[in-house]
Amino acid sequence: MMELIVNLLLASCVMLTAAIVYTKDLLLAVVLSGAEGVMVAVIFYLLLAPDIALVQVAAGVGISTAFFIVGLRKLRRHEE
Amino acid sequence: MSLKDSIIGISFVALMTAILIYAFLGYPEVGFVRPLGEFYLYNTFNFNEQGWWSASPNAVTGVLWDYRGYDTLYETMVFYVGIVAIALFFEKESSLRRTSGMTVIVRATTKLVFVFILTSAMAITIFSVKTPGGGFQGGSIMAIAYIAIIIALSRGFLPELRMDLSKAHLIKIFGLILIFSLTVIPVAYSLASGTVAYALQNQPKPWSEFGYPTFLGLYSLSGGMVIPIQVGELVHVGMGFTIMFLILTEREGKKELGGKRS
Amino acid sequence: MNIAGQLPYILIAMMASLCIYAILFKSNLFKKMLAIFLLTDAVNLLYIVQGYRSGNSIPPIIPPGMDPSEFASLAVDPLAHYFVVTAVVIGLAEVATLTALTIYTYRHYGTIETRKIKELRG
Amino acid sequence: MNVLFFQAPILAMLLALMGSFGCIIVGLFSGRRAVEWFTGILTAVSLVLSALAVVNVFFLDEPYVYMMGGWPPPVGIPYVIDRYSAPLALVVSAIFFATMVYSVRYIERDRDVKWYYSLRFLMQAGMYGLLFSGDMFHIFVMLELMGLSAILLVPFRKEVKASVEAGIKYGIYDILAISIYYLCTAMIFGMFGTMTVAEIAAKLGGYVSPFSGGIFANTAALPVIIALIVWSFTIGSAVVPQHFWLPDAHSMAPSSISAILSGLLVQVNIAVLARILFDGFAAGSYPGNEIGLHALLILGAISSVIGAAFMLVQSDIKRLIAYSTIANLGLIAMGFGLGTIQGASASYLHIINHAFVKAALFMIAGVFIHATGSREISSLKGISKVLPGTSLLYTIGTLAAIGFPPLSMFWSKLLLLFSVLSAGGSYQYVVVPMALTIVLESIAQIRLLAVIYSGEKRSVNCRPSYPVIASVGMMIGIIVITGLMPSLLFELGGLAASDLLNIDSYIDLVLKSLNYPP
Repeated sequence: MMELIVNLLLASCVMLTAAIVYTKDLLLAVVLSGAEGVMVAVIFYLLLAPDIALVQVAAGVGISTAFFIVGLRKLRRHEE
Repeated sequence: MSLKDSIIGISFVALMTAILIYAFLGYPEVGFVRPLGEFYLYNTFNFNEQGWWSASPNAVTGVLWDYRGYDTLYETMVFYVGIVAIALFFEKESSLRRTSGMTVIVRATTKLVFVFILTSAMAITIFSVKTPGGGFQGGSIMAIAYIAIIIALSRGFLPELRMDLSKAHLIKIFGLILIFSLTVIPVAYSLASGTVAYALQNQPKPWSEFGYPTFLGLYSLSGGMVIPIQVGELVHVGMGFTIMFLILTEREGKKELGGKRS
Repeated sequence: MNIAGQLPYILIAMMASLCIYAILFKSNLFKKMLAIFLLTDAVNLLYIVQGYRSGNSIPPIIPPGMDPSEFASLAVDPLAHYFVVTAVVIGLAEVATLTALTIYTYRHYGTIETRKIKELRG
Repeated sequence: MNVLFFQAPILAMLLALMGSFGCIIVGLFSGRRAVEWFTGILTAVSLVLSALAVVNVFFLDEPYVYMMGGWPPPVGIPYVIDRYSAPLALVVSAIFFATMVYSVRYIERDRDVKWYYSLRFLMQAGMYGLLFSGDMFHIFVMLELMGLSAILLVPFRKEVKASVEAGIKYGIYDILAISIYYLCTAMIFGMFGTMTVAEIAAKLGGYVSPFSGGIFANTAALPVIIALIVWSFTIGSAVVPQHFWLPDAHSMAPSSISAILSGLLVQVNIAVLARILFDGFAAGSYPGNEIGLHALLILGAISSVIGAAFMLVQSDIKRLIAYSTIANLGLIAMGFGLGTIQGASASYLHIINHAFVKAALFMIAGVFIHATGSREISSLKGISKVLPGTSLLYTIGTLAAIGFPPLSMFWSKLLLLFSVLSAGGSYQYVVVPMALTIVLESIAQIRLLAVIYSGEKRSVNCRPSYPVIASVGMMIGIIVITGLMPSLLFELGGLAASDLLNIDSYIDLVLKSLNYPP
C-alpha cells in the first residue's frame, strides 16, 4: 500500500517536472516547483526520513520558492 | 516550441532515460539497508561500544557532525559562498530606516510571534540529538521568522528587533568562528601534546585519546561537540538567509548600474 | 528482474533525464536554474529510496531503552539521509549563485534568453 | 612520526578556511591593506605547510591516510596524503601565493576586495580537498566549493557585460557537471554501499568489507556510471566537445583569477578524474572499465588538435592562451588515457609544468593589458621596446610553453611522446595528433612573440610594479630551475605515477590505515 502511494507521488513528480519544463510562464513554473517540493517532502516523510522532510519543507519549499519569486520580480515573467 | 525542438527533446529524454534504466535494471529491489548504514545505526548510541559511538541517539545527526563531520563543515562553507554571491552582487551602501505608523498592538504581536519562532528554531537545533532536526533546519526556520517580517511588514521593522546588515554579517561570522574553533581544537591539542588527534574528532577512541565531554546525566544533552556546533550552524544559516533576503528585497534605484540597457 | 520493485528507479530516471534535457536545450536561464534545482531533488529521491527498509521500519532515531542491535535491524539508512541534507543545502547555494548571475545578465542584456545573448565569439 | 608534519596538509586547508571569513572580519574593522597583509600571511603559511607535507611524504615518512574525525575509511572520510597528491598540493599553494602577491597591485582599482580574497581562499581549500580526498561524496562537496567560488570570481568585475555572460555560461555548465556527478554518487551508493574510492576498487576485486559488505547490484551498469563520471569531469576540465565555456571564462576573468583557473582548476579536475578512474574503478585491471580511459584518449586527441588549431585564428591575447590550455589538457588526457605508467607519469609532470607556465603567461598578459589598455594582439606591437624585462619574462614563458629545451615543459612533452610510442599496438598512432598539436601550438605562440618584438617604440599607460614583477619572476624562476633538473622531475613523475597506478598498494594504504586492534 505504502509503496503504491510513494510510486503515485513519484509519478506525479515526473508529471510536474514535465510541466515545469514545458510551460512558458516562469511564475507558474516556480509555483509548480513549490508543489513538487511539497510532494518530495511528503515522500520523504512516508519513507521515514523526518530530518530530511523538515529540511525539505523549510529550505526546499519555503526559502527556495521565496528566493525564486524575489528573483523573478527582477526579471521578466514569461519565456520568449 | 517548434516541431523540430519537440522531436529533439523527446528523443533526448527517451535516450537518456533508456540509458539510466539500463543501469538501474541491475539494481536490487527497494527495501533493504546496506551494511554501512546498519553499522552507523548499531554504533551511534551504543554504550557497550564507546570506541565507535557518536553519543547521539539521532543517527542522522551523528553522521552529520561526527562520522562525516568534515563533509558538513565544507557544506557550510558552500552555503557561505551562496551568501557571498548575493552580497558581492547586490550589496550597496544603504541603511535600514525605522518605519513608523504601526500600532503598538501590531508591534507587540509581531515581537511575540518572532520570539516564539526563534525559540522553536533553537529547540529544533538543540534537541536534534534526540529528535528530528538540526542546525540547518533550525537556521532555516529562524530565517523564515525574519523573512516573514521582511515580506509581510517591511524591512524597516528589523531595526526594531535590533538587527541590521552589518550586525547580521557579524553574527553569522560568529557562528562560523564557533564551528571553526571546535574543528581545530583537536588539532591544537595534538600539536601541543604530541599525540595523534584528528580534526573534528568528537569522542575518544582507543586509537586516539582526545574527546569532548559528554553530558549524559541531564537526560537530553549528549553528543559531545554536536550541540555547540549545531548552534553555530543555526546562527550561520539563519543570518545567512536573512542577509540574502535583506539585500534582495531592496528597492531598486534607477541609476545603480553603470552599464547601459540594450 | 522485477519491474514493479524497480518502478521508483524508472520514475526517477525519467525525472532526471527531463531535467538534464532542460538544462542543455532550454534557452531561458531561469528555466535552466529551476531544472538544476529539480535535478538535485530527483537525485535526493534516489538516495532516500535506496535507503528505505520495507516492512515494520522506524526512523533512524533510537527510542529510549531499545537495544542497539534491534534498532540496527529495524531503522532506515541514516547515511542516505545525511547525503540528502548536505545536497539540499548545496542546492540552495547553487540557486543563490545562479540567481545573482541571472539578474545581472538581465540588467546588462535586457533578456535572459541564451539564444539572444551573442556578445562574445564562440 | 612528527605531529606537525602529520597535521601539516590539514592545517593548510583549515588555514585557508579560516582566511575565508577572517578576511571579512578584518575588512569590517580596518582597511584593505590589513586584508592584504592578513591574506598574504595566511597564504605564505599554507605554502610552508604544504611544503612540509611534501618533505614528510618523500623523505621522512611513507604516504599515510589522515582519518577525518578519527574514523577509519569506510566509516569516515580518508584524506590520502601520498606522492601523487602532496606535490600537486604544493603546486596549488605556490600558485596561490604568487597570484596573491600579484593581486595586491593588479586589482587595486576594484572595490569589494574582501569578497575577492574570501572566495580565493575557499577555492584554495576546495582544491586541497579534491586532491587529498579519498571519498566520492567528499569530492562532490569539494567540487561544489571550488566550482561555485570560481563561478563567482569570473564575473568579479560585474560592470563588464562580457564577464557576466562568461560567468553565467560557465556557471550553468559547471553546475550541470557537478549535478551529474551527484547522480553518479547516488548510483555508486546503491551499487557498492560505500563512498570510499579504495573500497570500490577492492570490492571489484572480490573483497568483502567488514563495514560495508560486498556489491549489491549487477556490475553490468558500471560502464554507464563511468561514462557519466567522465562526462561530468570532461565538462569541468574543458575537453572537447564541452570546451566552449573555457575561452570565455578564462579570458574574461581578472588576470590573477585566469592564472588560477587555467593553471590549476581544470587540471585539478583531470587529476581527480585520473584518481577515480585508476584507483576507484581499477581501470587497468578490471575488465570492461577501460571505457573511461578510451574516452579520455579519443576526446583528448580531438581536443588537443582543435585547441591548437583555434589558437591560430585568435586576435585576443588571453583567448589565445586559453585555447592553449585546451590543447594542453588534451595532451594530459591522452597521457592518462594510455593507461601505462609512462603515460601517467608524463601527464603528471605535464600537469605540474603546465600549471606554472600557464599561470605565468596569464599574469604577464595581465601586465600587458594594463600597459596597453587593449586585449588585441595587434596592439602589443613595440611593447618589448618599452617593457624589455617583462617581455623577456614572457619570452621565457612562451618558450617553455612550446617545449623549448631545456625549459620544464620540454621534458614533459618529450616524455609524453615517448610514452605514446612505447605503448605499442594501435596506441602509437596517437602520436600523430600529439605531434600536430605541438607544431600548431608552436606556430601560434611564435607568431605572438614576433608581434611583441616587432614595431616601433610606443607609449604605455603604466609600468608593472615591483610585487607584480616579483610574483611573475617567481613563476619563471621555477620553470627555469625545474627545467635544469630533468632527472629529479622524472623521478618525481615515476613515484607519483606508481602511487596512482598501483591499485593494490593504494587499497592497502587506505583500508589498512587503522591498525586497531593490532
